[in-house]
Amino acid sequence: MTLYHYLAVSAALFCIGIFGALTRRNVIGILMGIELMFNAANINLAAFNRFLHPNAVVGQSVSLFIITVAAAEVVVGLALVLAIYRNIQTIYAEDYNLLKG
Amino acid sequence: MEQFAFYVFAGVTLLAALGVVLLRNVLHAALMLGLCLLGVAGIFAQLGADFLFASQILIYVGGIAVLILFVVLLAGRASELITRQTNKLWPPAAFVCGVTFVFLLRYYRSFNGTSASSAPKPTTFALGKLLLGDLALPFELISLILLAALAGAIVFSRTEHDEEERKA
Amino acid sequence: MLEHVYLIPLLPLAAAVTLVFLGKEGPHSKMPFLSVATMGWCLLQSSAILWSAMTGAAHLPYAASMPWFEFGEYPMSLGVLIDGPAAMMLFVVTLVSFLMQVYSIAYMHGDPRFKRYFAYVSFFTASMLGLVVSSNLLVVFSCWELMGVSSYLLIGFWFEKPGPAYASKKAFITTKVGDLGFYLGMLIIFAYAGTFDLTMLRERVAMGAAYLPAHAATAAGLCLLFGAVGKSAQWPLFIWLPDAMEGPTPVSALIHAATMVAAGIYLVARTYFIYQASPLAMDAVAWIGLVTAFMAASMALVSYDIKRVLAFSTVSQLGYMMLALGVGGYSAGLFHLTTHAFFKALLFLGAGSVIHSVHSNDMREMGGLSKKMIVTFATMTIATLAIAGFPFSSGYYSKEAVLGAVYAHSPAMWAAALFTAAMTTFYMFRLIFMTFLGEARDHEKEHHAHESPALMTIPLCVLAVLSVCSGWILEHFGLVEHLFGLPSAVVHGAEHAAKAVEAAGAAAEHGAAAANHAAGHPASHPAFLVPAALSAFAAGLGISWKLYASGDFTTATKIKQTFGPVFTLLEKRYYFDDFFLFLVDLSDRLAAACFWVDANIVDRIFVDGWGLVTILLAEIENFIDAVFVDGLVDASGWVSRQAGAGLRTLVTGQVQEYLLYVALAVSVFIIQMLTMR
Amino acid sequence: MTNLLTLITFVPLFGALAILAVPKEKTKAIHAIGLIAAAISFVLSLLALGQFDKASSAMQLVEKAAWIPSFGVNYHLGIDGLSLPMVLLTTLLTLVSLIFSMSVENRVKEYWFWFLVLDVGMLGVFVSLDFFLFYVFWELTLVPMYFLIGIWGGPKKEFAAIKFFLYTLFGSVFMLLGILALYFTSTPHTFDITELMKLHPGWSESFQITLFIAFYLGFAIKVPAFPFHTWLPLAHVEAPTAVSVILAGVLLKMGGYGLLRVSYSVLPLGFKWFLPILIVIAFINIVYGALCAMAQTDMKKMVAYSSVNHMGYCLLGLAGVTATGFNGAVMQMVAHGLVTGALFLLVGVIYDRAHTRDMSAFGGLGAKLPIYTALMTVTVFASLGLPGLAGFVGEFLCFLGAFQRFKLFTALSVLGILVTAAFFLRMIQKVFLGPLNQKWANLEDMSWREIIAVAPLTALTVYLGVWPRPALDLMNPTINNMIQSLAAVFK
Repeated sequence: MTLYHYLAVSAALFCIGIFGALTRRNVIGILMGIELMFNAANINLAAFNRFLHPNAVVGQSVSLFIITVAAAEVVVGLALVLAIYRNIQTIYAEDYNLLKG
Repeated sequence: MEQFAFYVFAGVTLLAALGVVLLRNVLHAALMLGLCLLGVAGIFAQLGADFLFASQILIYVGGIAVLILFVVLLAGRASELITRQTNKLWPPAAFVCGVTFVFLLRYYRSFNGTSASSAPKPTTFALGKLLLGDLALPFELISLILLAALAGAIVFSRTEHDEEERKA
Repeated sequence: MLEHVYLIPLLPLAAAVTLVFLGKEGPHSKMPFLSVATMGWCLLQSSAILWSAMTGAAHLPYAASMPWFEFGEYPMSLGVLIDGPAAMMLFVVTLVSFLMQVYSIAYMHGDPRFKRYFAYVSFFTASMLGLVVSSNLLVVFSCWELMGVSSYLLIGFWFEKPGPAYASKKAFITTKVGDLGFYLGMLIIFAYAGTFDLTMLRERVAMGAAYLPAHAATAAGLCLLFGAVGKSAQWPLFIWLPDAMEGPTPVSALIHAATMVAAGIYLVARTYFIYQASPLAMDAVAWIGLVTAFMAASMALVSYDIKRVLAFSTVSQLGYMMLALGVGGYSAGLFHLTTHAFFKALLFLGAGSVIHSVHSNDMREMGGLSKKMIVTFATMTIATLAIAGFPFSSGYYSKEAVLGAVYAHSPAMWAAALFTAAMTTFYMFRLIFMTFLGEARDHEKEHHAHESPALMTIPLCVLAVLSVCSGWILEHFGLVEHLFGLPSAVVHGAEHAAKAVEAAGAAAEHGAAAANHAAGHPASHPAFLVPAALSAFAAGLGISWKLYASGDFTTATKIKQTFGPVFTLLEKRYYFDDFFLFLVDLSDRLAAACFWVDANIVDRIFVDGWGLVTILLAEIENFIDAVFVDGLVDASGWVSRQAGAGLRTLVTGQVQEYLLYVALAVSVFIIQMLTMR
Repeated sequence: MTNLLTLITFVPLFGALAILAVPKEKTKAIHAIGLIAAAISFVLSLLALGQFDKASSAMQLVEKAAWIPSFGVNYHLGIDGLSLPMVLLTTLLTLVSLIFSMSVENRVKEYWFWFLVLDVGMLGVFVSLDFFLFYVFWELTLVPMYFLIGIWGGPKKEFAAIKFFLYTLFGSVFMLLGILALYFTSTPHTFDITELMKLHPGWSESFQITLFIAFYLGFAIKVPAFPFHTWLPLAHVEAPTAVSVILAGVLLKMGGYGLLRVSYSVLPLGFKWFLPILIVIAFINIVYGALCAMAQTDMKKMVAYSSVNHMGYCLLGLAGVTATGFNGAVMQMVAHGLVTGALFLLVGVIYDRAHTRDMSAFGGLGAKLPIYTALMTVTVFASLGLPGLAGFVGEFLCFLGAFQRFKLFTALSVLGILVTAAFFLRMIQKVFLGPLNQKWANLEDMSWREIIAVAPLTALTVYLGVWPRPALDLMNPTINNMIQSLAAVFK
């Protein structure tokens, strides 16, 4: 197994994530797409760490930070979703259009 | 064996991810997300990142995915199952994703043939030293961010009704 | 004793400060006794100093100093310099101040600001004493100014009345005009001689052109004289003194008769060496003195206000002293200064007693008071005799000395001075006659009249004794030359200068004859001088008796009608007041003009003008704008509005669309990179 | 303590930040914080006085650290006999005016915040030895001043604030150009004032004259020298009392300090070229300023114009270029700070009570307000140059120093003293003497707070007037050194 394989998986995962974030109508779906992109990045970091600098763990530590930030992001994001949902009774992103020009 | 495991994990991950973005039922999508995250955890294990593997399962699968499930259950409605869950942006989005994927693959091609020079070692000890040594400050800061997120989430999710109750 | 001479000015100062901050204010405050006691102690000390100076026990001049401050390379020192005149002045000032304070306890009793009055008086005395003892011209100037302030405070003591409020300001400003002269004189002296220390200055002046060239000496002398003119109320700055009579009468006695106004004379005497170096300045002193003496005496002839008569008389007598100094009669001038202090203080305190009793200043409302106020009458008559130069009174000796010195300088001046003396006799006896003799003209006031309490009459008696015998004592024991002898005549050359101070002591010890010579004092007067003076006295007394003693003023009124314009001129004080009022008005107009210029020209044109120019430029630019630039602007506005309308459709409020735009843009770059490979 | 100057300068800043953290209703806490910060700064400056070697003319308590190394900008602080009196004056006046400002009720928090920031700027100007730093602090004083006048001022406050701001900014722009020119002329490029002082022999006269004019514009507007003085009466009249105190007491001194520190020491040839003009300007300032003051009926405006007159004495002392004159100029700056500061406070006291400053509206207050009258009289006499009070020493030394170089104009300037006496005494007569105007029968005498604010200034005025040695000894070595090191130029 070479680095290329892992990177290919990560790239696929990332693109799927983008697609999800761009196309899901449901806000929670968008959040999930973003989570996928985070994971793709994590795979990248861990893979580079493993193959290019096998004796260091810096890449993995950055992955850890990303996981933590992602956790925080999800918590706040979901709280926001709930708050908005309580106000306008919908979780479809296209209905959130107060900024329409 | 190793190759087999890799393909399994990779396959699970990617299929589950497709499920996440394509399934109509958000509840199913959320479950798929959990599966996908598990797959990623497997890939971590393949990469010899034992601590990352553990955190992935604990935080992502155990925490985030479950959290998303809860919210889906809280905010979801039965009627939504029949409505379309993908908006009309999908053709350009698909185009963008394709372009990006092609580009990334071509870019990564130079790493084709780079293989691990040694067997993986346990990393937990080294990570611990790093996080409490050189990276102590970011580590502390990230915990602050978590705290802030926690507080923020509480503030956001509290209703005015709650406040009135508290005052009374 | 001499070592502690610095305490003499400092203790009254301390008393003044204590009185200001401690104790309860009120008409029956006990605090003033502190001030009186302090002054008593100072009087004892100065008497001791004077006694030792007279007997020769103390080696004069005595000098001591301590460093004060430094600027650049120049040190300034606080110091004392006691010579004969200083010792005498110390005695005179402390004595008059002490007596006046005793007198004031009775006079001012019941005033709501009783304590503050004594604080001011103590402060004044402290600054006057400081001026007397100081060896440093800068300190002299400081005390000089502080005296001006205390005089300001005391003249305006009853400041609720508009009169004193105005008079105090007038006095301060007028003397301040003179002070500018002093100020400039100090600048000149320092620029050339580089020191303010009187002893050192004397040496440097003696060295002549190396330090103080002749023109600088003249300039410095004239400037200092101008200062003295202001303080001693000489022509043309005498206008403030008559108005200063608005203050309490004891204050007039102390400040405007015996001490502060004498400071100008004392200053000229202290810096006499500068005048000796400049004949021109010396002549100026003499002429100022003569003109003042004559003018003031003539104004006194027609005044009906008892205090104003005395004020004009003071001015006139000060002119006499100036004249004496100017003609080289150094010792004569100081002699007259001393005797004058006694009898003029007595006159003022007596006048105060009269005013206290009848509550009026106008002599036309008095008359016949001799029966009711016998002590006052007696003592004031003694003082009048003294000022008029009645034989063997103190004024006789000092006036003779002055006239003798003037005659030696110029007989013409002597004649004018003699005429002034006759006028003096006339108006002084006019005062006595109108006040005390004849019939009471205002019976109600006369009815209330009474002799003043002992606290007021005892000082009168003490001063009367001194008015009678001080002249004889000083003259008979050769003390005039011993105390007031010049240290040395004009000394040329540095080697002489160093010895100048010692020469003073030596000259004094050698007795009157040697000192006479040294002072440039004529050894003997022509024989007719004394009879001439006596006949002047007799003439003045005679005319006065004829016109005023009877209490019937018809002749006087007739004379007044005959010489109407002259009387008007005198009553208007030669229109000097009006002239100065005109100056004040002029400066007000100048100030208003300056402010107008400031507000309307400097501010408008120089400052707001910038704004105007900017606006003008803006107008021009506006024109260009409207024609050329505006078209472009309008065009761009149209374009952006159209673009906005188009772009508006892009802003859908759909987050995912925005995200897609980003992603598409990224893809464009990616495609470009892929195709470039 | 090696960072004493930094502490002195920045303690008020900490105070200001602390005030920001206090809720705006808690005025007592705000007062306490502000007063404590100002008091600490004052005590520290006294400590600096204690550590200061009076016999030396060198820069002392120097702090130097690289700030922007790529431009050669240093954080360079230090004091000598010239700046220490100014620092002491600033800390004292700030403390005093803050005590007085406790009566401000409108937007207390902002007021105290801006006041402390202003303090930082002023102190910084006097202690910095690096032009960059100097300029930063110099400009830092403008902003708080703008707000203090513009928010808490009188009826025409906005106009006054903008005029003050634009006018002084106009001047400092030229100063900035001058600073940059100095920077680019020096090799290696430096902003260090002490370094630049050594470089003038290498510069041509025309260069120095050009730069002198640029700097002069900046300083003359601050001083203010004729014809750049017209912002002053307006700003003074509109500013709240305590701000007027600072404006007159400290801000004007920045101009005089700049002339001595920069124009004289760095550009001696330019200074020499300018002397004949300077003496005329000084004369105009003195006589014209006094005459303008005489035309006023508003007490505050009169005091403002008297500042023009008094700063004219400073210019006179500078024009003499003698140790005497320089001593006089610095002494006059200190004395003017104390005396005019007290005068503004006292005018503020009566304005707080009567809500008018028109002299002719009063009359006979002398018996009604004895303490106020006493303090006012002493201060007025100090201002008109009565010996025994601080004003005289500075003024006299200025005249003495200038007379050695310029006889005619110095002699003419003496007239200013007379006019000063005239208008001040007229004010006393109108306000305090004469019969009591019954309209003010219920006026109260000064409160303890006001007495505490004014009394230290009066006490110092008397002390320095009788015994000027402490102040003069402080500055004399520095000034002697300044004069001697450039004696050849001014021969």
